[in-house]
Amino acid sequence: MFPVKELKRSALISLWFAFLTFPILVVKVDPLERIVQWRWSNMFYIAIGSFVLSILAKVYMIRKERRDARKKETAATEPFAQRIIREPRFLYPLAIACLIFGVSFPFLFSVYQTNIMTTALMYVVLGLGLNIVVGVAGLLDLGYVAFYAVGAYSYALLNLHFDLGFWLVLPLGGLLAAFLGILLGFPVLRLRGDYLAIVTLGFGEIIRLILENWSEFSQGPSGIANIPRPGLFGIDISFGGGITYIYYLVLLLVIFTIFVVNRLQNSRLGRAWLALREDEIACQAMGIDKTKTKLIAFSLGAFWAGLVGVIFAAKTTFVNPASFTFLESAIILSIVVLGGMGSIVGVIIGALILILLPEYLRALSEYRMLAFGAVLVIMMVFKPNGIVSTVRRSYRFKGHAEIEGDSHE
Amino acid sequence: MDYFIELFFSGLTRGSIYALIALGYTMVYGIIGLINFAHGEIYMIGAFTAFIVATVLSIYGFPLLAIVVIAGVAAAVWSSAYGVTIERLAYRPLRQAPRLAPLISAIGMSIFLQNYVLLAQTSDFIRFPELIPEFAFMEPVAHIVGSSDMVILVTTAIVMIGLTCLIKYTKIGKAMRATAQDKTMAVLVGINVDRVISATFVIGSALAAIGGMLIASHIGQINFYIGFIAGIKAFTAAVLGGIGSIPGAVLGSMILGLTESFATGYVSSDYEDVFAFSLLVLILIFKPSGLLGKAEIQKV
Amino acid sequence: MNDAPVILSVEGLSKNFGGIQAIDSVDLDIRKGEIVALIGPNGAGKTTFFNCLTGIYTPSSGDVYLSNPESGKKTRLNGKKPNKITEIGMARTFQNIRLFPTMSALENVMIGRHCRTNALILGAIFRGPATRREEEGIVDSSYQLLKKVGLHKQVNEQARNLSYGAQRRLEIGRALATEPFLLLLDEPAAGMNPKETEALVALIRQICEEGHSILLIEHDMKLVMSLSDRIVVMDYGKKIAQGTPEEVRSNPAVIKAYLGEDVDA
Amino acid sequence: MQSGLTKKLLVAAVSLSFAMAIPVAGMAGDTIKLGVAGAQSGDLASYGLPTVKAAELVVAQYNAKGGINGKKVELLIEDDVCKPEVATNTATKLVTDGVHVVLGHICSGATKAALPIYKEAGVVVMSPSATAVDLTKSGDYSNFFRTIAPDDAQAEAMVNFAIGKIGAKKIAVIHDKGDYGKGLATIAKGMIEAGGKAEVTLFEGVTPGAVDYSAIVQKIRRSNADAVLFGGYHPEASKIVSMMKKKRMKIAFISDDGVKDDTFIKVAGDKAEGVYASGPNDNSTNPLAIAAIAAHKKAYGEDPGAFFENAYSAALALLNAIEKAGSTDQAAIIKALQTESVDTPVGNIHFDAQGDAVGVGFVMYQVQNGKYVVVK
Repeated sequence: MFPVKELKRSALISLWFAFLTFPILVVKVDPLERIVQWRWSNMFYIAIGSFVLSILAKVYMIRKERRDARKKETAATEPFAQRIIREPRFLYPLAIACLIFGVSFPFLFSVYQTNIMTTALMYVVLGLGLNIVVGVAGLLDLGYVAFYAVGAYSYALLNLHFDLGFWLVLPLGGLLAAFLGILLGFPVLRLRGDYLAIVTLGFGEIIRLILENWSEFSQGPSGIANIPRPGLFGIDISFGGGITYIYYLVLLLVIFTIFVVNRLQNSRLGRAWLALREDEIACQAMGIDKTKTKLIAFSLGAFWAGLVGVIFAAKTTFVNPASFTFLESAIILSIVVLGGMGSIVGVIIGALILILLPEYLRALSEYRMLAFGAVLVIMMVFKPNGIVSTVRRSYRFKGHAEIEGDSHE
Repeated sequence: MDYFIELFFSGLTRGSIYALIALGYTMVYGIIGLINFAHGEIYMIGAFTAFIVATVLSIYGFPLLAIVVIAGVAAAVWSSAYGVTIERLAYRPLRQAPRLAPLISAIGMSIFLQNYVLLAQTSDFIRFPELIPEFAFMEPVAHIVGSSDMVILVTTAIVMIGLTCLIKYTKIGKAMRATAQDKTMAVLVGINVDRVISATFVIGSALAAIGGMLIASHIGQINFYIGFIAGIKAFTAAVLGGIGSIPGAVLGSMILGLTESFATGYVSSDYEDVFAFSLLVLILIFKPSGLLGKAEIQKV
Repeated sequence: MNDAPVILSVEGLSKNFGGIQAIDSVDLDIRKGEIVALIGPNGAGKTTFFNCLTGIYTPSSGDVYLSNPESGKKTRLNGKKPNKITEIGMARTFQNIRLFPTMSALENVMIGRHCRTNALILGAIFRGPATRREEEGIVDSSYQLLKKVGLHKQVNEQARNLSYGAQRRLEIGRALATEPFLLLLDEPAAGMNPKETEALVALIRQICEEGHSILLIEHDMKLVMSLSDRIVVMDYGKKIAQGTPEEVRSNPAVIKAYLGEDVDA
Repeated sequence: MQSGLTKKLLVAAVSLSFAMAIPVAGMAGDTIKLGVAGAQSGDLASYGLPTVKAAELVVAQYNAKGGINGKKVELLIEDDVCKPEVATNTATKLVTDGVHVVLGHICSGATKAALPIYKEAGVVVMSPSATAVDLTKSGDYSNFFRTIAPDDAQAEAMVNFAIGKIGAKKIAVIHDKGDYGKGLATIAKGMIEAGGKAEVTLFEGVTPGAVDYSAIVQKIRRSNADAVLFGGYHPEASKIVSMMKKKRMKIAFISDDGVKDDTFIKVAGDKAEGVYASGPNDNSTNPLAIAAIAAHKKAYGEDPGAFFENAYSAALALLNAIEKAGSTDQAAIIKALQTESVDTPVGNIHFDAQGDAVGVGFVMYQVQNGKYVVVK
């Protein structure tokens, strides 16, 4: 069933990889003892591995081509996930099931699982926040973590110096981050695409470096410890209870965020953001104030990062600048892109995958991050549009039942 | 005055290294419009390959000059091989994909390569052999400009001139320029775009590998993580100069290197990176396409 | 006709790009209710002229004034942002269609309503009665506009899936949604077949009768001659002639500019 | 088609819940669970992995003897990447898995974030490398111990040495902007200024990973310092030291425990010659240390990495305390740690009320002929 030509191709690929990985994977030297270690077995594994993988990839491609061909013959079918989201008949029960699952989670699983899930849900909110900026408004922001840091440090510092409580700082942290978003947005939002990306990256680094170096202000790299967990009407909660409590808090925030983002997307503002993403010139020509609309998106995204930042500080009870590196921004961005730009469901799935994956990959111990990197590449190569694409709302009008084009791709 | 000259040369050394890496960023960006986040890792792999080859050769008793040449060539060859493979695996399938997909793929590649070297070699820092000897004639000024600084500056200059000639006068250089300007047209006039893109990755990776070997020899140590920071800085430099522009990448790198050096010397090294990134933000506010980048005239 | 108020007045407008004079002191008045056509060979600077009027380019010298025919308020447009100019009451379409490709036809028109509506973040989140009414109004009026341009059967179709002619009509609908008193059309008939062009002429007439003034760039001379009240001819950035279709048709300068091209076609 | 979709949904839901449920299944059995937490991947992995190896060696040794009071010792190894937010997950995981004592975490920041969780769960924690002063002296963490001396003790040793032995009058204090390095440097700066015998001519941080340090080295020269006090780890130290040599500077370079590591000599090579570093008391003649290093070489084929001896000692101390206490109860273990002395590679130690090891002090070393030797 498999042509000889392909076998030959796979053999060539495996030779290439054997060559490619030769110095790094096979040779290990100790310059002091002057010993060279030749690990030929590694080359053998690589050769076999790449041979098998290339065959598998080829088989997959052939199958995919066949499937695509068949698809063209029959009517275009939507992907499975897409269909669920489009059909209220499936979406609502599914949403309710998810909600029930979410609410009962701490009862079903251990404290550790709850804690991990809390982290994942925090990233859901972060992803949804960044989604407004990147996915909806099309502004590539590589320094999103700066606003997250602002939120976290707002709570840590305001609590340290002025003894302000969690509930007071929660909105305050969000607002501070949003304010900073506006402050930064003014000068840089006229930059285009990748230039904006690098400036926001630089900005994120500047914030982190200031937190690291300005010790008088932020206590520097040693960070701020003993940040109180959020209180519940003055009741002191035990450790396990505390985790459950924060879990529900974050779950509430997730629901709130979904609600708000969903409403925003189908509003005058949301349409303006989408239009901005698709064509800036046409957008302006239609009377949309580019700067103002971008600023709103940017600061609104920042607001969410600030909120989650405050919760982060309260959950971890400790903040230091090491938590707010570029890698963090990259992961949040990956959540948005991997899930499907602009899609709420996509972002949720993306966050769950990317945050839970490394946790459950712990079994792989040192191969964990290797696998993580590989998964990112593979997911993008096979699903470049993300797991779920955006679904725009369709409108119906009385007396025009015969409206064409109700089905989206 | 001595102090100024010292800082100036230290800035130039830094700038040269940034330039060698930044060129790869800028060339790839110019051709396929992708921020190749894994480029810093190519630089790291170049340094590691040079380390391994140089050590093996020195154990087998080769003379220093042979070691330098062979290690340099090996680093360039393998880095290029990695560059081409990455392009083939992680970027080429995504050429028609939305703009951000290859970016995420690049970030994933970067994480993968870091951990690949970490697992295959070591998590620790290792000593890089001194491939650049201390020249006797440099001794009088050694406290200001070291031999390795000199070698780095000279090598970078030679490489820049070579690259400029390559792009200006050779067939592949012309094909690269054509592809960068208009990919569809390039296909129409019979340029094999895939091959041009591969060539870009080869050249960019080889430059990064040479940079990796030089800097590793200059500071005497490497580990799997060195590519990340150098990569970000070089990328910043490329954008500063106007991404896509080759002289821009060099200019941006030099300005960035000098800024960092003078910021450390006259203000505080605490904030050297803050200065670097602030400079970037400032320049982009006043020149939104970087120093030598072409200002895009919107076609409406 | 000639005593109708001037709504657009351009005085000595020039634009140069680093030494190249794209537009060279062009004057132009448009009165209420007029359909004016801007013609000229390729590269004459017509689209650049449009871009200067709509704020996408800033003119190098000269002035552009727009007067609201109702209130009579006169505004200088130089240096104003495109969105401000649209808000004042001048909207445009593009030579190479610039719709929002993945948004539906209806949503494209709804975007046009942006500058005539107000809801912001809080409105969107809480969706109070005022916002809901506004949103219903947007949907309703956008639907009516789609009907006007004949696209009411493709309400939910993504813009990129529409036919070429439909896309051009959608752009007109989108521009109308901003409630302009002056509409700028950049080659509205390009790429259309005769039947589509005919429908377009009817549509433009209808729009004009509803009180919008129109300035259009077009190469289809038949359309230009049958539709325009006045024609302005540009060549090498300069205005070389203007007048009624008959006057322009017999102007030797125009014939020279179009050398070899069949003006009467 | 509809029913097909519903079915698919159901299958997806079921398989999802299974997937989530699998990791929950805890390991049963009557063992003593020793958790090991620290950076095992990422840029700081080289500081965390030696601890894992130390724990593996100690546990293998205990289990070979038949365990503790008849119970086998089981290792639970968890990565925290030295990040506080990951450390809380790591700690929660260990607690959920029923850990009895924890060896870790590696970085002070991650330790601070994780400690409240262990404290609530009644788990004793012992770090081989977290030196932040407030970990013990703030009194916030009653369950925390360490086999390494805190930063202030170390800073004192460094400053006394610089002023007393070297006779430095002008000192440039440099750090790596990190948690450990900057903390240490700040304390040292305070001590120098309070002592009044010398002045701090320069106090600055270098950027780890920067491609070139010549500017900062020039600045040190310009400050006319007669000694450099460096707080941080060996990669930066070796870069600064080699740059100083290249710039023909001959002033004393005094650093800390993060540099008193054989890796430093390996990386810096002959440039390391003459560098001073503070480190735990000399254990090179300690038979336990010799045995531990030999065991490491035998098991892993290479020399141990950073904090190996401290980690080895911490593992011994923890298991010994459990053995002596005869239980895994927190209070009993703490009592045993404070009262029972134990022989370890870092000496015969027990712990004070705050959690610092008694018997672990600092002495100064110098690199001579490619080896660290104690400066008398």
